Amino acid sequence: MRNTVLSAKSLRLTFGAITAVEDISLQVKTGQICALIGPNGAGKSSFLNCLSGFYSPSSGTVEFEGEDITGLTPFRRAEMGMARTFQGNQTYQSMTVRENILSGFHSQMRSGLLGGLLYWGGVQQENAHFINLAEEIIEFLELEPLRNTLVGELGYGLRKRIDLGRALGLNPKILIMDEPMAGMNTEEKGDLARFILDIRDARNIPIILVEHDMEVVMDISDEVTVIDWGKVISSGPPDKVRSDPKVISAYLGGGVV
Amino acid sequence: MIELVQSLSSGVLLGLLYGIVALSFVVIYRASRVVNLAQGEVVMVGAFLAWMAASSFGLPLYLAIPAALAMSACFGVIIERFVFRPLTGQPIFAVVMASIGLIILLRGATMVIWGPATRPFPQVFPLGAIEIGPILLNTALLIGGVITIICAAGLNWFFMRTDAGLRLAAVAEDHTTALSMGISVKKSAIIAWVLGTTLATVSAIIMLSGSVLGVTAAEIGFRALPVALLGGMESVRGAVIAGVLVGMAEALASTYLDPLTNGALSQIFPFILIILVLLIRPQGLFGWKIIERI
Amino acid sequence: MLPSGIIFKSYAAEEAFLVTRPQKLVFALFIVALFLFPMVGSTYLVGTVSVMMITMIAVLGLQITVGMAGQINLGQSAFVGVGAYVTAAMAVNYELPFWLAIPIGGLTAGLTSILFGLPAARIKGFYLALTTVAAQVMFPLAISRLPQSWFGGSNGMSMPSMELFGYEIWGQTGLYLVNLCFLIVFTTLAFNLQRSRVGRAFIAIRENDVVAPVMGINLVKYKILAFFIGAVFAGISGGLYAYYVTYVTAEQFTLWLSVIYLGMLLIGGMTSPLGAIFGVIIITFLQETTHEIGGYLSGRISFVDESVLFPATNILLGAVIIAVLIFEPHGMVRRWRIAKAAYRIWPNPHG
Amino acid sequence: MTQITGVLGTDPRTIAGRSIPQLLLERASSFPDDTFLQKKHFGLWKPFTWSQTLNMISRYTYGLTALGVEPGDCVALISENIVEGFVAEYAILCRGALCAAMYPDMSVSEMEHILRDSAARVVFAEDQEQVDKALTLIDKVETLEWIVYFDDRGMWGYDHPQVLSVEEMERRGEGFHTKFPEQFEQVVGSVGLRDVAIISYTSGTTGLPKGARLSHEFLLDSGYRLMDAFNVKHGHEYLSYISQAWAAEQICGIALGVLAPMVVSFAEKPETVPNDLRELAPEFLLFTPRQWEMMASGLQANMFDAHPLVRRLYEWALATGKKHRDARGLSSKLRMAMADLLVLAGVRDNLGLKRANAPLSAGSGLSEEIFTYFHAIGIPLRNLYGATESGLVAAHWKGTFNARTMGQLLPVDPTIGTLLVADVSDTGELLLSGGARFSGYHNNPDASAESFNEAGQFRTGDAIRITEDGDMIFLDRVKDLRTLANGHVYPPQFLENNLRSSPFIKDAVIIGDENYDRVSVLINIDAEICGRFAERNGLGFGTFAELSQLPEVIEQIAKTIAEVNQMLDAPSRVASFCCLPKELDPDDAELTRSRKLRRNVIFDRYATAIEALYGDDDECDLEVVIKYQDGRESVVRSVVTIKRMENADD
Repeated sequence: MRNTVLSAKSLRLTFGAITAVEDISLQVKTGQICALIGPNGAGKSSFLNCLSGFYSPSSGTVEFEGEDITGLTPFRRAEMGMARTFQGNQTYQSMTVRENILSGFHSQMRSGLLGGLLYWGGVQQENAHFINLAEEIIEFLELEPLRNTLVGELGYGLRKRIDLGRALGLNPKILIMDEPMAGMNTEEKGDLARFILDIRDARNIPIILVEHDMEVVMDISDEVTVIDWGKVISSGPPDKVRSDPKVISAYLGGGVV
Repeated sequence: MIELVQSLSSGVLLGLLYGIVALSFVVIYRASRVVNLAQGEVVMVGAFLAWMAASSFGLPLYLAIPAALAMSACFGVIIERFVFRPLTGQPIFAVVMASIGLIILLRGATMVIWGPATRPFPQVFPLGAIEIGPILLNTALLIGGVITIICAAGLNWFFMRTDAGLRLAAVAEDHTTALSMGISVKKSAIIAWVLGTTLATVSAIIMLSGSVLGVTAAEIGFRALPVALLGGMESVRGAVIAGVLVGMAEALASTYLDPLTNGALSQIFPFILIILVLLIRPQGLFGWKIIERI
Repeated sequence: MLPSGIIFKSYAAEEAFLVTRPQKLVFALFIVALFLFPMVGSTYLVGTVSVMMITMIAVLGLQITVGMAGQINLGQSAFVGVGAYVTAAMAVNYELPFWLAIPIGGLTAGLTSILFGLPAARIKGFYLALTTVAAQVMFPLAISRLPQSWFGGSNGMSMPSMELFGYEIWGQTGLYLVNLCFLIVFTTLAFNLQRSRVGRAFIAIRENDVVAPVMGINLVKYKILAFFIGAVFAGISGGLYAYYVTYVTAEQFTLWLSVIYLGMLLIGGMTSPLGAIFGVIIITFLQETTHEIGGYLSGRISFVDESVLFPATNILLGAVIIAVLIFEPHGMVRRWRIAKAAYRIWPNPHG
Repeated sequence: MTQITGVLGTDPRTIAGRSIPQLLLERASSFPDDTFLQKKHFGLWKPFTWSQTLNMISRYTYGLTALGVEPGDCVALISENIVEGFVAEYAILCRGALCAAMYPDMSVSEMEHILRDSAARVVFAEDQEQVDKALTLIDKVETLEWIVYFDDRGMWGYDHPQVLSVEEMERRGEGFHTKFPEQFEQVVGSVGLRDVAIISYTSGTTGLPKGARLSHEFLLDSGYRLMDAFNVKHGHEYLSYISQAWAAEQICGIALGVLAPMVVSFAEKPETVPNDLRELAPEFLLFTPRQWEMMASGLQANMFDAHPLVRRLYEWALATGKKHRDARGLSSKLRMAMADLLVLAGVRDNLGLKRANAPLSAGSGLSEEIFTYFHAIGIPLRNLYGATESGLVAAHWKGTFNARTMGQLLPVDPTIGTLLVADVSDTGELLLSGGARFSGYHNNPDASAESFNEAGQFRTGDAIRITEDGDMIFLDRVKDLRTLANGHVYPPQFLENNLRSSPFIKDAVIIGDENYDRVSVLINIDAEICGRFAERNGLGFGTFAELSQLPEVIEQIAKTIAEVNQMLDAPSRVASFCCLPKELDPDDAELTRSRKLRRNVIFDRYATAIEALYGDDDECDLEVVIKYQDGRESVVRSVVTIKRMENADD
């Protein structure tokens, strides 16, 4: 029996008069790729932002490994092992690829201001240790030729990969990916899909995936949840969801196929 | 009680002076997203231009003031064209740094052109005070206050009701959207700067009428910046209301607290007040709340 | 990029600042030359370099707050002032030696800055920069209003001379050497910080403060830390300055000076401690040259005199800052890097 | 000259009867803490000392034993060049088994042939991609029992009983390790020098690849030849990146690696090779001509983007390098020092070749232009001649250097004894004897027998010529030679290629077969270069025909031909030529669309000229039918000069 890693219970989020999320519940179990799909403006991003702590939900709770984390700030959640990647281009442009990934290890490292200033033996060792871990991710994501390149000089697809690498640096217990494939070409999508599957299989990290590309979603996810107008309209294995009439009508109605 | 009312009403008038300088921050910010830290220096240059028109050229006041306003409008165009336009597209940070460069440049230029000596500023508004009951109001500041309110109302109308003003607001919201709507970002920036520098000159005249002019005039900039931030950088109304609030707070502090603290608190009090307010409302009193999207 | 034939077997070796033998040699010679400089330089020149080095420490601090962490600081000179006054108080009132008084001054400046950094919990950007303006405005007021026995009130404070092991450090040369030692230490600290965990967190905040917390970075803590460490540098610089000028008054630490510090950092380049060093050198050079030229002209052209010289320098300075922003927003450091890379791959145009 | 004899090597690091595994053991006990292998991993160069490597090798060896591999069995390997690949091969050799390495980009059917032919029982596959290929064959190739993979990336879902990770293989061998601790050295001790070590598959131009059986002695001897000739020192760095499937890599990496011994380094990934090469700046490296060409053209192209002033400086430095590199005299030396300091040192540094004291080009010939280019930069590029079956035979090593030759015979290991002897047979073929012998083809006794003549000399199949200085010039493959009416055999391709390398000549058509007793050639001049040449010399011409018959142009062509003639013995030299009055054109069916000569068409159309070349007249009237693009035809008539070479009769 798989353990539940993250569960959101009847989340609701309102901005003034606007209700972005009306009632969404979600459970993610170990070793699962759990996809979240829905037409534009269905509330996917708002929901994700509730999960990672940017927005505090108006009601409902988020539990992570059995603990209620609804009120925690994003950095506390990161320390607990919740990692996420972002829509668009959100890497640190003036850092190199390696530094970007290394920055993901922030909460596992211990050295403080004084250590940083003096850079004595212990700090150097700590740094070296984590560079080694960062290099593991670099190898995993096949970024070796670029490790010392500034991220600002790289193309969009590669930046997304670095965003992913940085999230892996958190040594996450769950990984949230917000539209990782938007704006990618077919080849880049294929690469990323392979990495996502490898992350699940080799590192056993459960993944919440918000994605537009239905084909990829259906290919790689274990569970699919469809939301529309801030509510869950269907959920289950890809095959079941695909044939759900509510999903079909939502997608046709929303004008997105 | 009378003391309280007296200090409050002087505070309001001082606050309105802050308000009009803050307004000059706001108009520039609204159209070009530039927080011009050199706004104090712009006020100073405006003051020198007015002085030059009145004293050097010897023009009568009714000609000198329009001449000064015209010159400061040109001055605004020059700044926009040669400093901020080339920086379009750079990060906001660079733009702010440019305004720091402008501080240094304008101070230097003023001292080279007009010299470091202080000089009397022409008496534009009648000297003295108006008595309303037991309360005395500085005439110049009172007239200035009225002008501030008129300007604020005018600007409010301009921004809310006229095409050009709405366009400025659109540019402020989002450059790319503005471009796609076919709004000339360039033109908007010029309008903003012309308005900003002219307002600064008006405020200089109100502030300095019958007083002494020197490079210290620029200090008003960093006194008014907090006011603009408190009001919310985008808000015309906010600038005036925040000005009044800060003015009143400062007056109250100077009347009641300064005797206790040896006179220090009234100058610091506005800052403390503003920081306290910002802690509660980070976007200022009337600023637009930005929801961060990621 | 390095010359060919250099391979690394540990990350520590890779992280080192100096890798190749020529690099180490040139650097060692440079340091030796710096120590020997007072033997050849005129008193005036040694004094100028001394002030430059003191300024460098303050600008290095600013580089951390503004350049690394991206938090605008318009009150650096106030923190320099705090350092100067506290150092003076320690040296005068408690008769502490300089090597204790100056660090205490630095720490006090740092602690003071925390007070102004605290609003970072709620506000950011310009709103936060406002608190540094407040610090700048409050500084002279506080000094003049605090009890005269603490900081001499509005009269300022007179400094004793530096002593080390019972010997007085005297003259420009002695001060120069002390300043140089402090500069070397603090430059090293700044460079170290940049490649450490804390430095990376600062840069992450500068680059993207929406994403940084999701990567486990406590924004408030690190912003305050950035203000703190920047102000410590400022305080140290202030302490050294106090000994250098021998008399401290509140008028020495103006908003104007803060602005000039920022200008220096800007011209040098904000992204590296090297930028702080470049910036101070360039601006001092600029000021000294205009001074020289002005001195030469003042005897010959009627309207050129002292009163014009200083503002004329500022026109130049302001224009240079704006030009740098328009044409090379990353400052001289970037030019330096480009030149270095071009040297490494010479004669190839690209790697 | 028809025969030359090589020399004995003088380097004390001789083979002295030890096979590769035995050398390995010995090196490991002599320098346990020195670096042997080195790979770039996680951004650092990670060294493997001799003792660490030997430990890995022994664990692999026991693993192979546990999988049932017996001495004499074959184990295949398909991998990029990585540490594990090398260790696996050494383990195979230690087990006394034969290693058959394959190119990582081989298709499944090529792989099938090799696995089947070598009867491999185990295949080492680098990663998922190679495992997938091998898995399609595991039921088809009866002998294949195990697939062992190095990289477990993507292998999590595989549960085929015959697929296992290298760690799993090691684990299976652990029992053996504890039970028989001395066994490793015993097994290794029993591997003889003359035992076959590898089966190297040569990519036959026709038919399926043949597996050449190469012994330890064979590989080590060839390695020794390089070491002695190029002074490869103990601890020199070598970047291994040419596939182990190539015999040259077996010699340079596997054999010379333990013999010298060298530090054998592995790039992080195939695409980081240029970068890693630059970081390492190795002393010893072997590229194919194609790779040298790419390096040169890449550099040239890169310099095109440089600032015009920089480019001029660079061109000046190159010219200085060409002219003054070996010149004596103070002014030359000064200029050279200047060019080196300003430009050339930087170029070498960027290529990662600043320490390379033996950069070699192996395989087919590299053009003289590329040689001079690298020499101008200061990189002592050398030609290396050899083949899978003959080992490394000749190279430029005796100080003299002529880019057109393959160099001199290499020195043989004194403990092997017999000197290399190169004979040229009557048919022009190079026959080799001496040194370690080729052990024949795997499963192919006929081909093995064919490769030696009655005298026991190895038939290389290459036509060569030996110069007076004892240098060898490669002419052609023997099967491409042509015979003249008087029975003399000559290399037409060699002539055509060398003539074509002159800028003045676009195409050269060699005439001369059993109908003629001399060699002659039809020259198709390069209109652009010749035109520029004519303009510079103030010569007037209107049409291509006029240009081609200008006496000065003909003189220029004659000079080129004389130079090429120098490389050949008298009867093979070009005796007469003429320049064609019209360009060879695919539209006229004289060339294929890929610009290959259509000899029959050319012989037909220019029969008059060919006749004149063998006649006595100095001119001939030529009529050629030209077809225009719109289909019209017209006859062009012109007088063609027949030029006879003066040196043709000496």
